Amino acid sequence: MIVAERKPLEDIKEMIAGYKKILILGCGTCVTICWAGGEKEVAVLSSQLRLASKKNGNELEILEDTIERQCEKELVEALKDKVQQVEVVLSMGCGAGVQTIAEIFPDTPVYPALNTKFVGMPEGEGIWVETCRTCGDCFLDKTGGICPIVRCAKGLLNGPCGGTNSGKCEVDPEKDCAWTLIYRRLEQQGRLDTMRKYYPPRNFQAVIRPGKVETLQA
Amino acid sequence: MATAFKETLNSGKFVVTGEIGPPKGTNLEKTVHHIDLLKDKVDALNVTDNQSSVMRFPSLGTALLIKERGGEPILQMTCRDRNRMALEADLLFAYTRGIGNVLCLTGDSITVGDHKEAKAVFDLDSAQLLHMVRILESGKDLGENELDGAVKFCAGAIVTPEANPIEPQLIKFEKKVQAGAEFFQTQAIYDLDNFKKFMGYVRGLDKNIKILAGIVLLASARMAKYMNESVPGVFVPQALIDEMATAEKGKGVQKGIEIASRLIKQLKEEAICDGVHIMAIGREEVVPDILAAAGL
Amino acid sequence: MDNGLRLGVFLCDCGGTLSKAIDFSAIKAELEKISDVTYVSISHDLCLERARKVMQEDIKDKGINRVVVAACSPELHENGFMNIIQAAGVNRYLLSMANIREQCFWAHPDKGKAAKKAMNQIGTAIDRARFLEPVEQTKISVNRDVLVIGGGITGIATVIELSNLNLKTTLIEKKTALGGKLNQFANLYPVRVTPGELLAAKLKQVTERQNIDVLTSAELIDVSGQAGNFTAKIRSGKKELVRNFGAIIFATGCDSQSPGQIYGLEPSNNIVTQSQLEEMIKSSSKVEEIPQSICFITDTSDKHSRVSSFSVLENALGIKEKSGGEVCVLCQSLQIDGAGLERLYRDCRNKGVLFIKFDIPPKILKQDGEIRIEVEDVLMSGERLTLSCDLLVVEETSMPPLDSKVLSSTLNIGLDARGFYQENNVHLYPVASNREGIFFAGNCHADLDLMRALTEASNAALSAYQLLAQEKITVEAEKTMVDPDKCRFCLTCIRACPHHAIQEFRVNHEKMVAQIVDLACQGCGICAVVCPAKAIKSKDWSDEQILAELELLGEHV
Amino acid sequence: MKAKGAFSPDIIAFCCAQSAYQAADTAGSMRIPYPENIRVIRVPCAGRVDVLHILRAFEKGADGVLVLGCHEEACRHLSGNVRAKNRVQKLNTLLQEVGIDGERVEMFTLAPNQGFRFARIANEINERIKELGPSPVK
Repeated sequence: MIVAERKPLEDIKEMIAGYKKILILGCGTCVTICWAGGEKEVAVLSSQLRLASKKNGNELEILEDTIERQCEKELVEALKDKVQQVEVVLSMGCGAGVQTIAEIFPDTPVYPALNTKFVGMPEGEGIWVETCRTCGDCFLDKTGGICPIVRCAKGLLNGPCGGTNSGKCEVDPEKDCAWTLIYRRLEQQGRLDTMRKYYPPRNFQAVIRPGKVETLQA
Repeated sequence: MATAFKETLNSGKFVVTGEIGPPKGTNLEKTVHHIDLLKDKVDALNVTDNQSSVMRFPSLGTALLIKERGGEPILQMTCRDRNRMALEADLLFAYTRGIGNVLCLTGDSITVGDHKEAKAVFDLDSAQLLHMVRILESGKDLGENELDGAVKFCAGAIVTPEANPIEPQLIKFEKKVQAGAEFFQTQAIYDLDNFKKFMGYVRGLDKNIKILAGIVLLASARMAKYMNESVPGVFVPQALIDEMATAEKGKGVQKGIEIASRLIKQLKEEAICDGVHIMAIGREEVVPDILAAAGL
Repeated sequence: MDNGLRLGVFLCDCGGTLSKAIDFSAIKAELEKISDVTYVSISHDLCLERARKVMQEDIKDKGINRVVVAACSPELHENGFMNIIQAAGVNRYLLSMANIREQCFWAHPDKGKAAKKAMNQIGTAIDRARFLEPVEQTKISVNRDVLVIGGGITGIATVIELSNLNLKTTLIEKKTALGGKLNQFANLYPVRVTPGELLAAKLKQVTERQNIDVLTSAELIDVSGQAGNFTAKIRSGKKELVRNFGAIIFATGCDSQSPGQIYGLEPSNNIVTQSQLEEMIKSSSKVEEIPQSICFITDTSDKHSRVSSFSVLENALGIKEKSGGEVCVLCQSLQIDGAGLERLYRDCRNKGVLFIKFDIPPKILKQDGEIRIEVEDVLMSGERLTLSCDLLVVEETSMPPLDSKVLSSTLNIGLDARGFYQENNVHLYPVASNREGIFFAGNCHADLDLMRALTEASNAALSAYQLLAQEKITVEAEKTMVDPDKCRFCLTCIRACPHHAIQEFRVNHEKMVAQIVDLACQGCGICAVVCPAKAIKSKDWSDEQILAELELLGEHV
Repeated sequence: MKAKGAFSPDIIAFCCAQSAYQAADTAGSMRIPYPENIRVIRVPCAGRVDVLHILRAFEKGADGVLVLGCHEEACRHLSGNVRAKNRVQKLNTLLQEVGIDGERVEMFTLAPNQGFRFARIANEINERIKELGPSPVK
């Protein structure tokens, strides 16, 4: 899923400075699951902004809502009445959500309250780690299901650099050296031959940015 | 055209290479001094490429300087700062200026250097860079386009004999050999028993691979301890750390020279490997002393 | 305001004591001005049966559908009031209380301020009452079989108790035979039966009962499901069995660890542990084989253990009685409570067992195979004594059983800092685990002597019985509930629930959501807080109710 | 602003029914006085106290908030008190972003019989908030 993190309040305050009526819009999918932009976080941000405006003596009225997915035009369109009531929308969705709202309501400024970080998975309660770089050319078949593009600090394809430090990465001793993990996994599966093969430079055109996937209509 | 260095490599002589670190800025005085000091005492001089991810005077420029002053440069190229197009272009240029030796490295991580917020490139890795050199030699570039005038290089790579774990490192080593690496300079080695084991493996793989053992000058017991504990892939035996500790105050470098020359001597006398690569890291002045003490 | 609410406010002046500080009739008059307050009454003793009857009738007569009680702490009579309003036909959860006694008049000596605060508290309780929600009760069927793990004396006693209560039980034991530590012990004070006799008597009962099934060489591998309906996977010999139970009782006991070295001396033929000594006593039929002078040393670790203190004294006395030799106990303090322990200590002294108290741990030397102990006797003003003995007996530390770590993580039950099972609350729920329907008995979670372990066996059996007494049990339905429409199935609550009370659930064969198991839920509300979609509501402590209590914040006390 | 002496802060104390709420009762039963401007809200577990509840308390005009739970390792719900502690920590950051002093919120642990401790905590926070003055968002 997409993992995001809320921006510091200072940045958000700066964006909405001068506005008197705003809509804070949460998204019910990825960012809810990663505790960044679900109904709960909408309520927390809303409360913080009310307190901040009270402290600074600003007038600020906040509407709150959370929709199923901010990246769906129809679902965003349904917000028309609400958006018309406010001056700006503060989106607690990922970058896709912010842009969908901006496209549907071109007259209304839309501001991002989150920083969209990566595609990842939960590692522990409240901890998410990046596991996919969305490179568009999946390499995992060759590396025992461990992605070196994400998990090796240098994204190497042909084995470790000289910075393996007792199986840890020289860049961050907390992190495992991806190529040590890959070696162990392939060894466990009796597939070390896969690692001995030479892999040519990556095709960075696997996704022509901005990426687009077209599938035949069903 | 084979480079002078390549001829030395194939001559069966015990090869000695040194290293020049370009300056941070445009004052080349010290660099020129070091080049002049070493150019006739070693078979070739490496030029580091934004070493430790610290931005400096370019390796290509420094290699040219060596060339101008009559030395034999080995151009170090890392994959950190340039994509495949920039690397190719630099190789074309280097070749036209008679720089015929290239050492292909992955490069340190951006985060260890002085431009921590920069984008790390790593479009290629070291094995792919070696391949690229060979492709350029065939008269084509990586986009499979014809070149008007090809190149010819003596290409080398690096290896870490004390990496932990060693197995993935050896797989990478073999890939580099297959990619056409003609020589290898190693990460610093201090334990000759371990190194002999590594050499046994190398000789079993291919008798023609040239290995130049990395010799890093120790300057103090503290440095020896730090290298052992904190530098990945370096093992300094406790006996050597203790030996460094016996040095009188201010005589650490002297002791370091003693150890380095002893290692070199033994490597040469027992024909353990094909040569040495001496990294004095800021103490280039004493390299002649090391060589003299080693009887080279 | 017409919100359909008819609030009844019941004020209690605690036998007139509280009305000395505040004019209750003035409060009443003030409250009667509130539009949804239908009825206000003043009582002197709402805790008494007579007043409660009146209250019940008032609720019925006035058509009250929300009850506010301003009286003593809810910790005292909340449940009683809930029963009254339930009897009056109103859902028992439609009660809101103002604690004007303990947390107002008793705590604040300034009568004026206290009166003002009381008014505020009652107002707050009224605000909260407006957001109360009914919680319905429902009956669910339970499996009435009980699984007892561990065939030591505690486990054996537990199954016998359960059998007496007419519950079918399965007793599983890892070893090939039942009995556990009873097979080791040499003496049991003050009962005049030997451990062997006690065990034989209990085992006879176990075999006679039709409703006890014993599996030896058997281990628990996994448990799924919830209180009332657990499914356990058991490895019995080479087979794997799957059985269903309503409750599980752990009586896995503890392991003991002898100190690898004591005072730098390796255990040997004349330095032994308690259990080695017991082996010796049991196997030596002739008096002569028992060494003539024996020293016990205890309190060398700072963990005062009942088991170890009992065995030191029991064995000291036993040997003294049997051989009449010299028996000496070196200790720092015998500060252990235990039924009969004081008498046992006196018996020891009367029979001539010598006690020497030390502050500084004694020095122990071994010379030519003989043990010499140098100790400063505290009671003799630190006089240095040198003793020698044929046999030194050292204490053992009790350790959690090896499998407790594995079982605790498969079952999601807590361990304490030392690795023993952690009871839910050592004072309030001494045999309950953090999971409903899983109980502990004996030394797997506490340091207990035999008497206490047997008491716990009954206690745990009764706790299981309480849960499974009827085939259908009454639970509060959806007191805490997940709104399936809002649930994103992010698993946050499932991972966070301390009682393992939330499970995956497929709605209408489609969407997966989290679902709270009513029987296992213990109402902490942690799930409601962690839910990022605000999809979970605890009806008895909803956000609305909690926030309503903030309404009167502006009004200074 | 009123003179410091005259300022009587509004303080909310979220009290776990398993421990702190009973400790407040104990304080009353033992007639141990504490400031009457401490208002107790009973919760089933300190783990039930949400960051949002505390933020709302400040919105409603609280000058300080206490979260009182069971001693560590004594939580009936295992992790409730630890969660509460973490949340109070997180809340400090959220409040600081707003410009409210993190000192205005604190978590303490106590046992049901610790009436004196309850009163001491209540007095301590009362004095501290008096020192800090009224909440800047009032």
